[in-house]
Amino acid sequence: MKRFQTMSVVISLEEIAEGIYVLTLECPEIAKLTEPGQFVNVRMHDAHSEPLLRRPFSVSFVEGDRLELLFNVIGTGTRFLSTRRPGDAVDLLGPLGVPFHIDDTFETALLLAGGVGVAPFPMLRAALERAGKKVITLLGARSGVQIADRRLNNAYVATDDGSRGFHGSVVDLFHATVARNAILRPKIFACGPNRMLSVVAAAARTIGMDCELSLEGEMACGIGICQGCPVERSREGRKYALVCTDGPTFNSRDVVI
Amino acid sequence: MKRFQTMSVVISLEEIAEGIYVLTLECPEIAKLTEPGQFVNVRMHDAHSEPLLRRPFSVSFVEGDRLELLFNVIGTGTRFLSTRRPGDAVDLLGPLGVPFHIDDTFETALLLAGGVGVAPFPMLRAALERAGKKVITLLGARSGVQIADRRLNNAYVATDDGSRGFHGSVVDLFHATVARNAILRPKIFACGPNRMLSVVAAAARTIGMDCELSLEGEMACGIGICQGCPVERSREGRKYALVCTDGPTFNSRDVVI
Amino acid sequence: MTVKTSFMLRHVEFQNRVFVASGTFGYGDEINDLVDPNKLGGIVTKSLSWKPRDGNPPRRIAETPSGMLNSIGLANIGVHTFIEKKLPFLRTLKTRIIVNIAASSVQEYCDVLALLERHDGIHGYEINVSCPNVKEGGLSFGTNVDRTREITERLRPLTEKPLIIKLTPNVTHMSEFARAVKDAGADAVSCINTLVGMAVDVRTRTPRLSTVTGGLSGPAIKPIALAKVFEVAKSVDIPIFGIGGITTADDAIEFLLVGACAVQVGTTNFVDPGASVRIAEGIAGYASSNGIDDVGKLVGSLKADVKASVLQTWL
Amino acid sequence: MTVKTSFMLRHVEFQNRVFVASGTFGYGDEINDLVDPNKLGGIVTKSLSWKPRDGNPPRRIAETPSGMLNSIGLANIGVHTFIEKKLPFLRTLKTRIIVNIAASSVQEYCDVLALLERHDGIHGYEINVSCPNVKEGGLSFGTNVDRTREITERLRPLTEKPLIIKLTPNVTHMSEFARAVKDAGADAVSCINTLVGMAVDVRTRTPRLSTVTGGLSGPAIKPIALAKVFEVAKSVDIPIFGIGGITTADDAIEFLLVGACAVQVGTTNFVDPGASVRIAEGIAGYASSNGIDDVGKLVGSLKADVKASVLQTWL
Ligand SMILES: Cc1cc2nc3c(=O)[nH]c(=O)nc-3n(C[C@H](O)[C@H](O)[C@H](O)COP(=O)(O)OP(=O)(O)OC[C@H]3O[C@@H](n4cnc5c(N)ncnc54)[C@H](O)[C@@H]3O)c2cc1C
Ligand SMILES: Cc1cc2nc3c(=O)[nH]c(=O)nc-3n(C[C@H](O)[C@H](O)[C@H](O)COP(=O)(O)OP(=O)(O)OC[C@H]3O[C@@H](n4cnc5c(N)ncnc54)[C@H](O)[C@@H]3O)c2cc1C
Ligand SMILES: Cc1cc2nc3c(=O)[nH]c(=O)nc-3n(C[C@H](O)[C@H](O)[C@H](O)COP(=O)(O)O)c2cc1C
Ligand SMILES: Cc1cc2nc3c(=O)[nH]c(=O)nc-3n(C[C@H](O)[C@H](O)[C@H](O)COP(=O)(O)O)c2cc1C
Ligand code: FES
Ligand code: FES
Repeated sequence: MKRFQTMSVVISLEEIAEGIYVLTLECPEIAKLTEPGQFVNVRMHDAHSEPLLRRPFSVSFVEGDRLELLFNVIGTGTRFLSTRRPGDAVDLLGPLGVPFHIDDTFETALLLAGGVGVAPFPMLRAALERAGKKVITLLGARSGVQIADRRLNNAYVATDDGSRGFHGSVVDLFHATVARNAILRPKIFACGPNRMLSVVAAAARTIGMDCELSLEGEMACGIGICQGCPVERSREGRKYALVCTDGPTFNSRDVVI
Repeated sequence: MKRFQTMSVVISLEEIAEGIYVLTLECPEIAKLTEPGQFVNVRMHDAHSEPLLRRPFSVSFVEGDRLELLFNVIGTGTRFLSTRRPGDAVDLLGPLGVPFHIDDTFETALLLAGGVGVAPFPMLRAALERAGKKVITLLGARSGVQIADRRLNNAYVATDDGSRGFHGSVVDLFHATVARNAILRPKIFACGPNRMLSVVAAAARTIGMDCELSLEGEMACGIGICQGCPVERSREGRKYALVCTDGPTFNSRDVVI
Repeated sequence: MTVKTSFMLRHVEFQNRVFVASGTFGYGDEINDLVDPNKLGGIVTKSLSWKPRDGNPPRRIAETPSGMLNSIGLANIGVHTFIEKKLPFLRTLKTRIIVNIAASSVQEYCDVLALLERHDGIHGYEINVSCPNVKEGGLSFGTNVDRTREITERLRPLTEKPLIIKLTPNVTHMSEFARAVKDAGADAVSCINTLVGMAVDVRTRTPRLSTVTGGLSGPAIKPIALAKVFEVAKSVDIPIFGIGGITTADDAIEFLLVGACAVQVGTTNFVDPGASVRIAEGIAGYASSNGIDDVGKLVGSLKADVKASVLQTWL
Repeated sequence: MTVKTSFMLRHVEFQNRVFVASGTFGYGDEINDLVDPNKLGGIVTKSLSWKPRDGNPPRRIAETPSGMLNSIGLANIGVHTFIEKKLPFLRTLKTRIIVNIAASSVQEYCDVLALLERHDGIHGYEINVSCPNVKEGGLSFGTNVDRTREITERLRPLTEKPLIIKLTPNVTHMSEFARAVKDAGADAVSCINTLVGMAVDVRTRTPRLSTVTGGLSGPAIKPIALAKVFEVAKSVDIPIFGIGGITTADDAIEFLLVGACAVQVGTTNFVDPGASVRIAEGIAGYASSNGIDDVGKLVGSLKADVKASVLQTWL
């Protein structure tokens, strides 16, 4: 798979929900090649060494030569991103990782996002719809102001504090949705904190649904050379897979999280 | 002497000569107290540790609650400063150091600046003129485009490449000036690279002029606690003085540079 | 929740567990306008020797990534001037004063300490056997376990006050040194002094420091310091002052969790003079919001299996 | 000016003095789309052991100020798979291939090297006696001068190719180890492997790495690495590969000036895959603009008086 280390140009930065930003970058090489679920590894500075490592971000959406990153500010790196202004250069390495598998024989895609786990879904949903799949989008957040449903019309919303939509977690909402509707040949796509993903994986196993996860995890390189991002495999053979090159998307049956 | 660690606000940033900027900061506490020749120690980041140390900059001019820093971009810290925009906060520690001595009985002040050594002179000249002294300002730079004569009307200019004013160094220009004019009860104030200052000090000694230098030097703290900025003293007693608290201004007779 | 922040070392009570490190706070009277020393657990003075020392020639400082090298060379006013000029001010503070002593012979350590013993206002001693920037004493003592033990043994009978030995990280097994000084009667160890480091100016092809090598401090060394404190804490039962790259309360808490009973803030004082007081407040706040009523309960409370670490087999 | 960048080690010529460090470039076929390995002096492979190793459980990586901790635990495909799957690709490169070997017994080192000797396409060996992230072998070898000597003595007769021993900085006197391996027949030493370090998550009160401690690398350690290379260069007459925090050509030149005959770029490959090639070009450019016709003339050319350094008395 072709990858580039290249300079992108900031087109815009928009706060789309409380503390959640969308950064639009012009980067023809990477925009052209990215598939849903892939990520870019973003350099967080130019001249100095702090913070040292790149940060991985899912490509949230692609439009022509532009790609969008969706992130919330949690530390030095994301704070840096949140101060980029139009015209600034941002060093990207990508596209990286294995895309979501959307060619299987499922008919309905259930998208489950916890928090900024929503990031890859705008692009994924567009691709699924192009492929003629039915898509049900479920978004969870602590509070309604943190729901980032840009480019995700008609998403069902769950909030921990009940301030918007369903009162409870996105997994609770998922159970309620499955219980109330007959869903034809479903496949789950889930992205969010690993705690949430392991609950989703267990639920999928119990009810026998196919399920693909996009994992988070610390990365040093993002390109398979540091061995820093292992996830335990559930199959025989190697004990660990690498999140950055074997994932970040995994079938929930294949990993132990 | 009273000092503050305080947040200033960027009012403006202006490129006044090639690669040379004036940063205007609003900072009432420090602006009110600063005297010519004093400096502020500027923090170069907010959340992270790179670059670690503050950087010292002479206060170039004070107007009401505002102070001006004049600098050229040479490394990470000054590059950081050159990307500040109006409204940004900048952490200052100051005012620091011993001001120039302008109360002596001299009548004519000869200001000699090498490169951005010009920084403290706008404020110094204004104070000298207020005190009724005659001021002759000599500025040197590699090339005419690097002459930073803002707020220094009628300065005499020397350039290494002859592209503006006198063709030669500012010390050559000084000699020429002294040779051609009868200067009444002079005192030299010199600021620039240490190489230049040691030539100026030697010249002053030879022709018997009183001479005050503003020294550069690496600093860690700027406030006298690290002992990191020694300069050799020429008098008996302690072997070293500290540039940050015993200086940065020294009578050229008192130090070995 | 009110949180107990104080702790005892020997017979001395300290109001909290945040100190300022030797050489980074002068003698206490230089920056008390920028930070209130009375809010600190203690001040460790710049190292004192018998006679004043000029220190090394310039250049003494070089910045490095997230760190700095220094080669001050123990420039100090000497113990006599200290007693005359600095101690009277320090006595007016309600914080504790730890005098740090450096020397180029065992006898000099004893002489300085014995002289200080005859004056009020000192609550303990920190013995610097680990300065990497002087040729006599310093590292040649600090990397020699027998000399380190000997210095401790000779000093112990001279004082009833807390005796803290400041160790160098520039050794294979720091815990070996901690054990030796514990056996020789020390009340605590300080970990770590600076690491030997170097920087070069490629333009002039000369070292950036006049002494070629210097001591590395600052955030860059924090991971190393934490591992050293953890090593000592897991092998020797002695109170530890954790030092190295502390800039925030979280950094300080890391040291407490791995086993430091208190911390010292060094290089950060140069960048952010108010930091040490904020760190002391931040630790109390952390304890409070975690329902912990005594900061002491944090000490060594890391949930970690030393058997998982290479230190297990290596020690 | 044309600048000579090549150099010889034993009978092998290397086209320039910039290598990529073990564990930071995979086996060479993972990032050759992002950087052209043919522009490098050499590739040092990820450490290989006899059998494949899974490595340590997650979490293996933690960022620190200007550095990172890793606890990969020598995860590798094993020497057999390497020979079958990776060596054919490496043979197509025109750069030199140094295979790095790690093992948990002296015999395993010998077995791996002996097996590799039966295959073409390898130009030298780097022996990792210094991994801080495995409990057998690694530091327990690398901090023991007799074991380090023994490993070198046993390996030397097995190959005519350059034998490079990669030393750990986690010892008091690294030069002692360099001397021992020189005497035992090594052609060169690599300085430095990572420093033992640690980081704590104060929210969960757990170590950030599954193995509690890990190895510190990146710009943060550069000053320490430079001092270690300087120490070895001043005490032992043996070629040195300088390693530690190199991110720019200037960094690399610092290492050459203090005495490294070549350098290896590590952590930087993760951040900026193209850096190593730019560093090689930058060194040649520096030599050229300083009127130096052979990069080798830079090696050890620092204008410095070791007598000014504490290393003088301390060594
Ligand atoms: C494949 C992949 C794709 C990702 N895509 C996105 C995305 O599209 N949008 C997005 O916002 N984030 C995404 N992330 C997570 C993102 O990389 C981290 O949020 C980012 O690295 C944080 O950087 P920072 O410098 O702001 O925080 P840091 O300063 O690195 O961390 C601040 C604090 O947060 C903790 N922390 C660090 N990373 C995480 C994490 N991943 N989850 C929880 N706590 C953490 C740290 O331990 C630390 O305590 C992705 C991660 C991976 C592996
Ligand atoms: C009391 C005092 C007042 C000062 N006032 C001013 C001022 O008003 N305006 C101004 O522009 N500068 C002034 N300086 C110098 C200024 O502090 C440095 O230029 C600044 O620290 C450089 O920071 P940096 O991060 O950009 O460069 P760094 O990244 O720190 O340095 C880049 C390169 O330049 C070299 N370098 C660093 N400092 C200097 C220096 N002082 N001279 C020459 N080379 C250096 C370094 O060794 C390095 O190779 C003053 C210095 C002192 C001590
Ligand atoms: C400029 C400077 C001077 C120092 N002087 C001394 C000293 O005189 N005595 C001493 O024991 N330690 C001295 N130290 C070491 C510090 O006390 C501390 O151990 C070390 O800097 C690590 O902590 P830090 O990373 O927080 O700075 C000095 C450190 C610096 C940076
Ligand atoms: C993620 C990672 C993995 C490493 N793996 C190995 C290894 O397998 N064998 C080895 O000898 N050194 C290994 N090292 C050490 C590096 O080769 C190098 O010595 C060290 O990182 C210091 O250089 P740097 O600061 O440029 O990274 C590894 C370093 C890192 C960061
Ligand atoms: S992040 Fe380096 S191998 Fe995955
Ligand atoms: S810079 Fe710290 S004493 Fe002068």
